[in-house]
Amino acid sequence: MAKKKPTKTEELLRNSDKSLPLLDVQDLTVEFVTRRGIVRAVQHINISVAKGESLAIVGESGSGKSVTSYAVMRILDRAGRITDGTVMFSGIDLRAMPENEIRDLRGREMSMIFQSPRLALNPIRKIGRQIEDVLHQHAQVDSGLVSEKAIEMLEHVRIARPRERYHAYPFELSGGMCQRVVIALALACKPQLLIADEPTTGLDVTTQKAVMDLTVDLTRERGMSMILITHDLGLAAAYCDRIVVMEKGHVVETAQAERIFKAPSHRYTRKLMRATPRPGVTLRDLLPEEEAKSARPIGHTDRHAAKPLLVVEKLVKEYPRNDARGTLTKLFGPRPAVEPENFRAVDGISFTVDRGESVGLVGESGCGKSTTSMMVMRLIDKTAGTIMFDGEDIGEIPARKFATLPLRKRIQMVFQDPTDSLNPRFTAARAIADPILRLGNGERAFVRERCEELARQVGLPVELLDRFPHQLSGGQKARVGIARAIALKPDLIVLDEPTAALDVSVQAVVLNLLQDLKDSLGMSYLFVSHDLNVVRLLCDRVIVMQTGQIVEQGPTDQVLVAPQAAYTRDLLTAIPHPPL
Amino acid sequence: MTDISLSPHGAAAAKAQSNSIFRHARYVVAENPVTGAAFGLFILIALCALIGPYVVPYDPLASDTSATLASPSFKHWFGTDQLGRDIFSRVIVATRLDFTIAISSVMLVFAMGGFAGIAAGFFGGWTDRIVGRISDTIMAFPLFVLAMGIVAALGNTVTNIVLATAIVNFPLYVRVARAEANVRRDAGFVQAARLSGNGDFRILLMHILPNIMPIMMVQISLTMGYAILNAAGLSFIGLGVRPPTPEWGIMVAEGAGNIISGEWWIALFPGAALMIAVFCFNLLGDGLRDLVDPQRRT
Amino acid sequence: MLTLISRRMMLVIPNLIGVVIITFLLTRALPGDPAAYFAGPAADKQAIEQIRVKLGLDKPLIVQFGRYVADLGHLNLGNSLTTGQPVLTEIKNRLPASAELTLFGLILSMSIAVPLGILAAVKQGSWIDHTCRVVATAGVSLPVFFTGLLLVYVFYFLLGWSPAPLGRLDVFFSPPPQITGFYLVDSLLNRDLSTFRAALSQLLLPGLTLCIFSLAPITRMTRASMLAVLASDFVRTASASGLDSRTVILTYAFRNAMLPVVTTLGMVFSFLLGANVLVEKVFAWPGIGSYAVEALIASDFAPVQGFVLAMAILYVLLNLIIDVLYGIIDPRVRLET
Amino acid sequence: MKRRDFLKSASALAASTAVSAPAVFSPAKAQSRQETLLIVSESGPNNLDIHGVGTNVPGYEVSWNCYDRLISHEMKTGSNGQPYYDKNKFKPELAEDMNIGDMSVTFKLKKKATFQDGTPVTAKDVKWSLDRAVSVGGFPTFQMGAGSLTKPEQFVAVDDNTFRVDFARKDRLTVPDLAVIVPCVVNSELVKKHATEKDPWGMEFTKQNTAGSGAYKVASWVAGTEVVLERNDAWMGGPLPKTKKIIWRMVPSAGNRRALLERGDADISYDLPNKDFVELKQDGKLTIVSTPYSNGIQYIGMNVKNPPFDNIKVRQAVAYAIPYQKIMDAVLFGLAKPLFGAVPDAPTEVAWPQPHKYNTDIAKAKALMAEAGYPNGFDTTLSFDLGFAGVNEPLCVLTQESLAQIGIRTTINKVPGANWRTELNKKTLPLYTNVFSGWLDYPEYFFIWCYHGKNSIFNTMSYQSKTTDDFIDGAVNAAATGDNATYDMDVKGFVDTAYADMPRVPLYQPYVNVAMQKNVSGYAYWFHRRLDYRTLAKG
Repeated sequence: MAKKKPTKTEELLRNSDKSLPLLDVQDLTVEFVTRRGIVRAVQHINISVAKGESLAIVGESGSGKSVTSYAVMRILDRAGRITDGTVMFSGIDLRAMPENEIRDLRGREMSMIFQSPRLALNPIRKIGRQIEDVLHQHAQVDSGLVSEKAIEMLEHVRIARPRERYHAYPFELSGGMCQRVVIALALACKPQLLIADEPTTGLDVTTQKAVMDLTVDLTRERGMSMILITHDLGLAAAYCDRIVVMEKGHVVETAQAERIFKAPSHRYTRKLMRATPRPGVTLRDLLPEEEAKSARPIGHTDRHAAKPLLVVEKLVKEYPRNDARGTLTKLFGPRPAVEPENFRAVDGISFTVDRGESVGLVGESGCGKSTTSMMVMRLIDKTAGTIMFDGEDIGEIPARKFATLPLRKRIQMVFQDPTDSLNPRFTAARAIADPILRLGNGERAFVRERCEELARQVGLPVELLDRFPHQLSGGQKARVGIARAIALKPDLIVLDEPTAALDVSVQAVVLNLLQDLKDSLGMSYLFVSHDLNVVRLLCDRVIVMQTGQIVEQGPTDQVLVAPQAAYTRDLLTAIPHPPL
Repeated sequence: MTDISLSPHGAAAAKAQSNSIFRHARYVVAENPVTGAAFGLFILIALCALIGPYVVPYDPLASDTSATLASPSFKHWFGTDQLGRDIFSRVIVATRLDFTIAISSVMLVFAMGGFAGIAAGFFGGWTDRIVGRISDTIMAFPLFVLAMGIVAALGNTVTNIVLATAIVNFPLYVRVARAEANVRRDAGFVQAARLSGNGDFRILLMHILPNIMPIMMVQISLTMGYAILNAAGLSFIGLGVRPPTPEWGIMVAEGAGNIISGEWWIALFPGAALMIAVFCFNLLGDGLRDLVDPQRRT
Repeated sequence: MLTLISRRMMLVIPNLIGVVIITFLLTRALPGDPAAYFAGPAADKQAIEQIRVKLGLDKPLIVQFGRYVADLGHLNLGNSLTTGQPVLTEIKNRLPASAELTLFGLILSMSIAVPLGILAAVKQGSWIDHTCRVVATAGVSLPVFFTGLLLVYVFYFLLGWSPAPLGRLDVFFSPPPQITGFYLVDSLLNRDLSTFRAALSQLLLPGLTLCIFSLAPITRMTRASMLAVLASDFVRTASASGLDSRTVILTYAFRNAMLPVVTTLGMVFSFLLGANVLVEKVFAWPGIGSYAVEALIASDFAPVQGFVLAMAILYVLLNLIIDVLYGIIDPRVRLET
Repeated sequence: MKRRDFLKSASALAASTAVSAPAVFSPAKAQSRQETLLIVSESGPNNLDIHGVGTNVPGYEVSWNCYDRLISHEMKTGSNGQPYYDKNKFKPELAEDMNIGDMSVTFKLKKKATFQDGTPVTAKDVKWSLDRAVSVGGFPTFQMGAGSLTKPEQFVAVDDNTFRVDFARKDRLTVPDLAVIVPCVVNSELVKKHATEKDPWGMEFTKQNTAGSGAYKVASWVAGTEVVLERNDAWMGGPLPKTKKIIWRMVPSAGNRRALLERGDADISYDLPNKDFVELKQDGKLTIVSTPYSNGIQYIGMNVKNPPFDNIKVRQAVAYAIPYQKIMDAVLFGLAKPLFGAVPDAPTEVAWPQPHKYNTDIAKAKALMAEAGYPNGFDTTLSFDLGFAGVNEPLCVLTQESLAQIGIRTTINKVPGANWRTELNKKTLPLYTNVFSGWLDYPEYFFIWCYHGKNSIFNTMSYQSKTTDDFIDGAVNAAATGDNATYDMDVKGFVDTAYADMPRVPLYQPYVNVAMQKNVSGYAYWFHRRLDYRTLAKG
């Protein structure tokens, strides 16, 4: 098939005034019809992107940043519609364009990449074919050359052995690799604008860096414009020329990247900036200025050097490798030369947590940090090694049995996802009361009083206690989770990425709360996280894990300032640095 | 219950909760008129089952050989059958029996399959293997034939029809309950419950079950219809309830031979009642699915 | 793929054993006395006892079971009392009839239900969606025997469009030489178009009855999985890349949505086999369903056991096919093995 | 025996068979509809041989048409004006001559008669066939016994063409019993080839194949689906049948059978609900022939061994409480011969079945219940055979309703067809409805099975009465010796006793209803109530 005849829009684009901004959004309003009535997700916003410019739209959840991008692409779902404003692309009114014409524009003139790259690809279609689909659709190349072109695209996004990978399915590729494919897909038709919606969420920090670097390189190379949608001010500042800050459907500030960090003009921008964890600040610095002033100073960590609370030695967790051979072959087939080895998720690690100490367990996904925390929590059984808690080898007690032991109440946990960790059928009070009712002694009669007390302690308004999880905000749910964890006054709390699902401003508050609680209740924390900046703020000591082993551990300052292991250094350099 | 001591504002909270459910229900109904109609029908059917026998114009069992095979008229709205019995009265009175069969078989299978499935999904391992084997084995039978076999072997009483229907539905419940429990098995709130000192059994009962209930309700609603169809099918081949008890299936079976000779009303009205009831349960199931779908509750 | 099949086979052996045991116990629990049946209407107690000993029915259940299993090993399924034929031969003769009918019904149903489900999902909440839902649900709400009778009444008796409901072929046609046992296929292989037409016209009404019954589960499943897939990220990516809605719906959404639908097919097939029993009765279809019903009503052990066993094997095979199909659609499954 | 009639018909027969059409090879498709008869019925045979183990009633039909007997019956005109077999007149089939002596009967076989494979029919074959019938056990042996034919020694092949049956004792049923379906003549040489040590009578072979000399042979048989029969053009047993081919299809749904008839697709069907017959008759598009069962009744039986039906008053109360007329109207649509409500002073006849003098009279029934000591009634179950649910179910429902009025509260118990015999034979069912009919149309034949104190399995009420036994035995002896006066007295005696004691309440004499296309002729009623294809013709 020969190249398609240029369409009307193509001609329009070719003849459009080159001095115009590539994208000019004026007075855009987007409404959603919900059962609670009409919700205005975006209200009268103005955004423009010049040719070759990279713009970041930054905001917390619910700010309308993603909706804006969907509105520009005109891929809002059924309930949403643009009610006001204009969207001009190279001088063409996108809002007035018929659906078949704008479809032609999508992917050819403006492309989009999404978060969770693995989900963004058709799981049962070869990646090469998916790129071809786009090429075909926009008739960019002769159909005979289309697979060559797809392979070429894979090469561009720096996928090794692209000719082989052409035939791969998404599940055969890593997350980072998938995101590269998505980028290839987006750039295949040489669009003028790339919209990247949280492209690195769910990726490890090292991968995140690689993906962002790639994206920026490719767009610069091709003279494209880019809109980066992110919640991470750091990321935005590191990769974009200009930043738009959105709050609750409004644009509150638009400025050059350096400007916004040096002199944020809007109150909200300042709040956001302060809340973003970064080197050289304390926990209190994350809070808005007014609150930071009133907050108590961080207490002195009272470390009992005598006897550590938790001693983990040579801890091993093995999982059987999935044996792919069929039962028949297993029974009758020839014995393999070497028995397939078990997969070691945790490979003989040793560490201690002292009383009153906060220890950070850091690593990228799959490093074994979560498995370790689950074993310490006695939710899963170990394969080998010892877990001594206050002098007792709790590793020997089977996980199933441990649940009802009195010892249980001394080790508690705060979960990563506050929504997932609350029973949707329990009220907040019932959730907080659960451990008291099960493990508390003699407190049953005063459960309600105790719940209210705990609510006050974690800063949860008492009147919210009778609400169900779906009636609470993310921050409130996190507080309920924390209240439940501290209800029995445990000695050790494992914090499993407790703020990963929260907005930065909420994260700042929760981190401070955790610090305060530790100080006032004298607990020890084992803080599991991938975010070095957060660990830096909360932890006394840091353990860095990689592939089931500890690569480095030591006092926070030492490890994060002068890392010994190469891996720790990689982690640190991968953190996006705003231009300060 | 401990909940009482837990919430001094319990009543208010409950009210707020029920308000929210009510609002949600109203929303679902408004958005989907078919579900609304199904809800209305359901109420009508329940009403028939409750007060039907007291309001019908004729004794459903009384024959009247002077008025056999009368076509629908003002006197007999749905006509009369071969023995001159009033079909309208019989159709209405049959509601209670069919309803009872449907509800009790569903209760039974929920008690068996629901719990077995939840246990299988939650515990995994041997429990899962055994429950899975049992339900796989049942599935390997053509289900209707299995029901027939059970009723034929144990005798055709209402109890056995209920039992057979329950057994036949067992794999469906196991499948749904197992899948749902399995998804929640490692959910945060289950881990949290464990940390709070709940034993496995307690977690199953207090944490997993209430969360699966909505989905099970959908299943229940759908299988209610199937239970009625099953009973009707059994009646058709002569394994149903005892005559002269009015039951939709048996009435259709009786009237089936009369369709060709022009007495369409004998089979049509009970058939229509049967269809409407099953239809209602099916639509209700769909509606309930929308109601409990967490994605639509945000 | 071979290992997948072999593994699947290993897994079903316990199921088949379970089926054999349950069927055996169930049939023994049936009321009625084959000895009395064999002895004839005029036999006295002594004669019945003699026949009982002759048939081995006086032995303890476990011995009878052993004998039954041994017979099974020799592929001897016993003789039917009511038709007097060896069960294996009868099942062999009748199975193609049932299989042809059920498959025809299923294919017919799929060809209507799948597009309907897709349409309902794409136009979610519209009147099309509601209509699809109501129509499909109405279909499954009708007892199959009622649907069957109604169709016969309307299309044969009133309108005369359909041939007499007298089994697989009109009386004055002779069946095509047996190759697959499916008349449609066999007649085509023999280039005998008139027989093909005759067989098809006989198949239409019972097939339609089954189709109406199975419309709902397939439509519902297709709609639900289409909705889930349409809301997924990769469909959004596809439409953000400007792929036209045909490609998005068919190549991207539909193929993924088919996965759960294919899984449901096994269940639907099992349902259809059950419904088949009643449909065969209405349409005088010489399949194994009607055969089993007659036998069950007559407390005729051997055909019931044979039937259930045949069905179980069929079910297992079907699931195997579904697994293979699943593997073809979904590369993830293929590569796991 | 009127030997002259026999001979006359035999010679006429010989003349008509002189011209026989040559067998034409005709593939199924080319077969013209005109020469083919399509019969539809609910169920089909399970065995092509009536001597087989557990052969069902449709199997009898095959046997009747595919095998010959030594003798058969002449036709007469029945009460409904249609051909009806004459139980007193015999005609030859395989025999050309029958000579009844004092203690034996001698037959001369037709010389030209051959089996369907061409081998001639000899006395050896007849001997082997009758030996088989009395030896295989089960129903055939039982039926032979009914005519005092019990031992192989009774059957003598005198020479190739001469065959003698020796009487065990004087029994007037012996000769008629040689004209029923069971004593059919089998091709012994052919069957013996397929006999094994375990199966000396070759039953496995004859189950699947017909090996007779009859007018039709089974061309193909798909159990439960279809039987195709083709004419045997060399048949010597009577005039060559007009129909070349019979296709007998099983259509389980009665509605479909009716539709097939009405649309002209099927030629004959004989088991349709009564209602359909009535309506088809009114329509007038089809020929409907209704004939009462010979020697058969539908009745309500009561177990007289156990209370409360051991009480004669209760039984009489039941007889007064049955809604006879309602049953006639609503269940049978008038298609049956009532057996109730005889005029109070009508004399008892020497006939069976005959009406009794009870009528529906709830007041009388109530009074009887009170007299019997059950003023408040009792609970019991009313059982019926699900195989005949079409009649039995409404019948039982009406009876249940009516009995409730005199305080007898019944639960209806549906017994699947296959268990019905077993359940009945246990003789524990308190109250049930059933049909009994005998092939041999003699009153004492009926009573000996159903009322005699020797308690045969058909005496399902476990009725025992010295008076009745004496009357029955008396009638049997009188019949054998030809003592008509005693015979008449004894028959009246046992009928009167049975109606006074009322262990079973006769309801009506059912009809055999046959519906056929207008162009089908030649239907005849036989004691076995099945179709005789040999006389049926189309066009």
